[in-house]
Amino acid sequence: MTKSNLTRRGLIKTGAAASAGLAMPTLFTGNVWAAAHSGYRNAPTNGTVTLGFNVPQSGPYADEGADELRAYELAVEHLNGGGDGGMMNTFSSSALTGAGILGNKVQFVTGDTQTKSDAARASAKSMIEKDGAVMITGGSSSGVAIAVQGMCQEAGVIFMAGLTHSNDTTGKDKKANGFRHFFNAYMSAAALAPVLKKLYGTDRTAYHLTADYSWGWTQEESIAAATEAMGWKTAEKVRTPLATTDFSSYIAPVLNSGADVLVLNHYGGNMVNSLTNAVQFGLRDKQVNGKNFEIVVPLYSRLMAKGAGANVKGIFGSTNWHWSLTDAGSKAFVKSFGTKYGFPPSQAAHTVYCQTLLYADACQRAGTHNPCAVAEALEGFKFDGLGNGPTEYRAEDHQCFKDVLVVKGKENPENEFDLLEIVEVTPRAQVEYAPDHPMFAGGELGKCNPGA
Amino acid sequence: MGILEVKGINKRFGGLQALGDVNLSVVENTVHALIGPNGAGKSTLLNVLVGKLAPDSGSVLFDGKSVLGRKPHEINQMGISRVFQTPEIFGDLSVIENMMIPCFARRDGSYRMHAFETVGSEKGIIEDAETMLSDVNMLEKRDMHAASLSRGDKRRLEMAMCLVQQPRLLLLDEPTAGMARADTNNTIELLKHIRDSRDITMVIIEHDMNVVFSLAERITVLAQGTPLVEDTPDNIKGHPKVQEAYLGETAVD
Amino acid sequence: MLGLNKKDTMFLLIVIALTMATPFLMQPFSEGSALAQFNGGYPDLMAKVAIFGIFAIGFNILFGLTGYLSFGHAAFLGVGSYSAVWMFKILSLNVFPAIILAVIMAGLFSLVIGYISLRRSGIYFSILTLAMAEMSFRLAYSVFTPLTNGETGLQVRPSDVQLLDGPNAPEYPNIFGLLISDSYKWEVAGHVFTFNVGFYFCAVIAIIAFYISLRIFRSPFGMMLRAVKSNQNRMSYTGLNPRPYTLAAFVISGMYAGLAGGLLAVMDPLAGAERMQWTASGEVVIMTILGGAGTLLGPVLGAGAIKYLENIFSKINETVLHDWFAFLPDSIEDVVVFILSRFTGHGWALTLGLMFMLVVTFLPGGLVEGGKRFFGMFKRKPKEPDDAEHHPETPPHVAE
Amino acid sequence: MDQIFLQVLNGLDKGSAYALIALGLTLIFGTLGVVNFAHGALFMIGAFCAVTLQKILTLSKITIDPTKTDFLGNPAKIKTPYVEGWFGPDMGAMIIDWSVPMAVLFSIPVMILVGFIMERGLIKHFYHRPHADQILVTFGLAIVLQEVVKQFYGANPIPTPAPAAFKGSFDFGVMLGIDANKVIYPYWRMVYFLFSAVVISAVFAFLRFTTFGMVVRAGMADRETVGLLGINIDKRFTIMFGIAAAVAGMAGVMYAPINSPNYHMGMDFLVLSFVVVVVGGMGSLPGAVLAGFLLGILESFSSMNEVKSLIPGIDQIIIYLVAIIILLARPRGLMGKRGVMED
Repeated sequence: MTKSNLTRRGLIKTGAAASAGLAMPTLFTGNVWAAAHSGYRNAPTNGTVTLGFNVPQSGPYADEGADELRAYELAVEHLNGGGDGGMMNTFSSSALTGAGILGNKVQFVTGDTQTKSDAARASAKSMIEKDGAVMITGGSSSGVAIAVQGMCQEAGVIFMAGLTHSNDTTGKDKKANGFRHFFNAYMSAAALAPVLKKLYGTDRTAYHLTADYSWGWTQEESIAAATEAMGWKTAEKVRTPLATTDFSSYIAPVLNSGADVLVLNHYGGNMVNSLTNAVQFGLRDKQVNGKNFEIVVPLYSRLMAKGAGANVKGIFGSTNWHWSLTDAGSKAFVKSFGTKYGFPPSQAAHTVYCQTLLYADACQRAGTHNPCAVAEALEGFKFDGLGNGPTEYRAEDHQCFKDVLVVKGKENPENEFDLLEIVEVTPRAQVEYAPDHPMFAGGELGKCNPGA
Repeated sequence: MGILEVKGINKRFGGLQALGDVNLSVVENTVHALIGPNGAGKSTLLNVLVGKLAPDSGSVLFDGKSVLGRKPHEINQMGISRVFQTPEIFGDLSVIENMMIPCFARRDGSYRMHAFETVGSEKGIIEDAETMLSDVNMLEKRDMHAASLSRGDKRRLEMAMCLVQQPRLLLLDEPTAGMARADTNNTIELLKHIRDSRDITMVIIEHDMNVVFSLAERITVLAQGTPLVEDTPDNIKGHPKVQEAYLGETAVD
Repeated sequence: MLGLNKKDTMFLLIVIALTMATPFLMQPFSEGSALAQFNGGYPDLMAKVAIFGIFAIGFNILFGLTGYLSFGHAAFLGVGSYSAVWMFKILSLNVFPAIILAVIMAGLFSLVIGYISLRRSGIYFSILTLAMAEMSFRLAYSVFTPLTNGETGLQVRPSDVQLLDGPNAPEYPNIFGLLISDSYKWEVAGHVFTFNVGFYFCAVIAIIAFYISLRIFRSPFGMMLRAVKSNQNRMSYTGLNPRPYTLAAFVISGMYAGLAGGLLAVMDPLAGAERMQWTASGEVVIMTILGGAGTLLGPVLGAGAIKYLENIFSKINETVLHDWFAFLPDSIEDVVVFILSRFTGHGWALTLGLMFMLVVTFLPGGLVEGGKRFFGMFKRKPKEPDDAEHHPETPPHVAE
Repeated sequence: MDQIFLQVLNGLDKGSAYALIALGLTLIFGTLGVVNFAHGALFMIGAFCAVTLQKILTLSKITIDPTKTDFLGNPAKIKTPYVEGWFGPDMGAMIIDWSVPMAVLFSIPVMILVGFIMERGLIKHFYHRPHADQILVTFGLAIVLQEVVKQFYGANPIPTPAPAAFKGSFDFGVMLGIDANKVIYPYWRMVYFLFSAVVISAVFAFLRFTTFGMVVRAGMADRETVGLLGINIDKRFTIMFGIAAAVAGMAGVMYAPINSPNYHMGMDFLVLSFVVVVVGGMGSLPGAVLAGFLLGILESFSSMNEVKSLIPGIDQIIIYLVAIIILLARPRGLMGKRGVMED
């Protein structure tokens, strides 16, 4: 083979020539890997199926990423018949047998999203192109989830979102190949509002501090709409730069504004810092309009609550799942996770474990890994026993609908993991919305792409 | 009227009068020396001439055109080159490249983006540069790193870089400062050769009276920022005012 | 040939050959072998190496030649990406309009930023560029969301109607109908080699970019830029105005960055704001230094090394390590895996930092210098005068 | 009016952190001529000194309490800090409560040691290298340091509360006769401001009134001359590096209760503190302090709603914008000297 031959045409020629004696040449076009044989991308070979776990391993969410990875490893263990089976035993669908997926042993590869959409797409691509992953899952922020979801749609593999809370993931950026088990900002708002009404009454004025990017905006919009619907007023909506570490100059004017509730639409490091700062200012010891000043953190995460320490005490928020739930699924999951790692799983760990099981189950029921068949198996799928009670993957937008937990920071924690207590389980009916709700409008699922 | 006309230049640094009412006229194709004790304002004056410093008042005309308010590179393009006290050359470049850069400046003006020619194809430029190098006896060092040259060679290179531009006025700031005797004598010979072989005006600042009196045709004595006296070397030697202000007890030998 | 002398032509031909053979060079291990983990010959990584190679080659024209250390070049990369994606959205999914606009927009943007920043030099210049790039990033992430789609990144949506594309035009970036994502896989003796349209497109452009950079290095203009780095004072007193030279170098390197940004969008039609952050600018600095600032091939090597580290090392998780060292007794295996896992997987950034420190400390000339020293050990003849890059009359050794 | 007062307070507080870091950076730059991109990492290590001391103090004896269960239903392990065992529960709890102020003392020797190791082990090889090389190697060091901290402490922020005595905030409103709650400010932040004022004054006094300081100042002005006097300036400069590291470290310790420390907080502050130093003028100590407070206050004002509604996004970019304007108008920063860092 001469170098001058290295043109596209030359390659085809030489490839064909070389193949005659050596190996079967495989000619692929249009994004396809093993599609020539199976009709979809990255079909399992040699009795193994490869899943791609794309989690933040560096950057501010690295600890959540590490927890997700633990849950993935546990799920893979359970799928391959190891360990105690975890939630596979409580899962309402009994398609999974512990013999891998469709008889193929489950393998996995990992990548680092760095919580940057570019890096996340690059590592997802590498898992698809290099390692032959047939499904990508993970992530700890909405920007990354939406970016990777879009990429998986183009590449023709299934994307099972990890922790992503923005309405857009299953709203205007929804994709046929993407599925979200986690709840979203609208649900947080819908679940929180009645509780807040009960606790703080209807005559309240809220002050929003919002992380200045798309997730923050959707949450602000959702919460403001829900609280205004029950009679609250909104004093001010202030956007804070993502890079802010010291929120004092945003918090100082709050008391002056006449507001008596502070809503922190922040997540991760932003949430830890803004909450810590707000408590430092002693806002919660103040009386405004004759009422106790209150702080609300709509999206809670135990790992973040840990970072904020004692500052979370008595502060309300919502969460997708918490280890202290006592249903059989949750107990089984906490047991197998806790036994293996020595501490209880986070909600991020829970959602990705569920996603892995759900994917495996769908493949099993569909009898193939073909993304289109898997998507069909997931759409409208009703299940139970995964810790959130009866749940449904809605066909119209690939969003899971289930009960939402309203939690508050525990006043007297019994141990270092006991940071949140469940105040109320808001039933699914209250948090449900129409697929064409204005906050979710503007997107289309499109057609599923098997990558062939 | 001289090629360089300096009129009524004043420059203050805070409370210090660095230059006070300086007038100077340099006749074309002569060597004009500026001498004076330390702090007399020689270097300040030079900096005004090349556009590095803006005077508070006064005017500087070169060939009838004002140089004030122009940038150093514009002044150079008018035909004024400068040799520094410590040689300013392109240390990271080779000797021949050092020579080629002023050749380009002369041919193409202060900016031209010749990004797609190769240096090697600029035959005329290379020829000029090599001719000049052999003029100063440095041709065999053409591919050396300029930074690795001896101090005397660096001075030689710098002068060659100025001369290859064929300036009408060459300003020399203590060209032999810190040099060994032999290097100083070489430099004097080189400058004499330059003076005698081409049409060039030189203004030279020098402490070494040997250098001054071997080269200069006119001498201006500066003291405390003001010209004291201007005359031929012979007259300056015996001038009482100069003896008093500058040469002090030890007269020139 | 092509206005190059014999040695440079040889050099260019070798670079072309190496680039074209990348799918083989980066895929040395057979599938299924334990070392397959180290294979990097998949389209995305190969294209990234080519793209960041372009970025670093351009950066080197500014930093390597003039010595101006910009900490804001990622902004031009970002502008390039955004322009390209907008072209995809409104005009055509053909790659050429996208790339052309990317280069133009980055050029304009760098003209403005360069004009302002180049009024200062040294660290003041670095801080000015850093400040402007960081401003661009922050605004792109928040206030300019309508233009950039903020956190999520700008992407092509099915609802976008491309004005120039007909109803049957491809839905993905393409070169006159040939899809960028098309790949040809060649399975031979347990090896799988992937030949991807996008990679070869990037590679061809990278070779052109390299050729242009080679010409600039060898041109009087390149010599002037090195003169700027060497002695600006002498330059002005030689009648040359350093500002337009540095500005031209700045804009050229900005256009290179824009080209790289455009190509990133071509390979993956999404433009995220993070690629404008100052740490992203720091990355191209690291690439250039790691490979060897001021040398022709160094930046490309640096880009390759870093992208490889980022994508391959970060995937070596503890499970993989356990697989590798399974032959060891359990207790030793655990210790070995524990230590190695500090540097791979989630610890890849630590390896990067260490490697970078070592190179800056012991190999100021970067990998190119390391390579020279390495080969110098086997050479009997005395070496040519140091860093041939700086002497157009004695062109560099091809091994660079 | 009260809003403006409040934002000035805020700005002073933000500014004190900037000023402390910038002060150390400038000391290092002024004495050693080294541009230290790892200075933010020193701040971060300081904060983790507080975390470490807290961890040490809460080291616990583990006893099994069969009456309670942990999250898995096993008998609960009860942790009793050794400190409480030794000093009694009340005294022990108080010691733990005061871990942050105590960490200031703890951090000084640690930071000086870290500084010495950094200077002797790495930085001294870079005195005669170009500034670009210094920037790059210290940038590499910063990455390494933060990754090492991450390996030990994880990526999540770790709460390090201030002593309970400083909880809550002071009501200036009541004091000034304005309405209550109009101008409140947390006690700990006031402590931070006072602390930084003390440290800054101490550094200035040290340089002004001690022989050591005078030699160092002379060295900053003209290294060669001082060297000619036969004074071993290098040794003193090494000590200065240790002091600069200690200043950054103490700034970090005291900052820990304001924002829970995480491994990348150094990088967050690095760019900012460089902007501060450059705006103040490279090599000028008063300039660094002035610029720190100035930028802190401007940042606070830009976050006011009134300002933000006029210029959207201004709080995102204000620091950089000001830096650009100042550098263009005053090439050497507010109080910079000619010829510094212009090569």
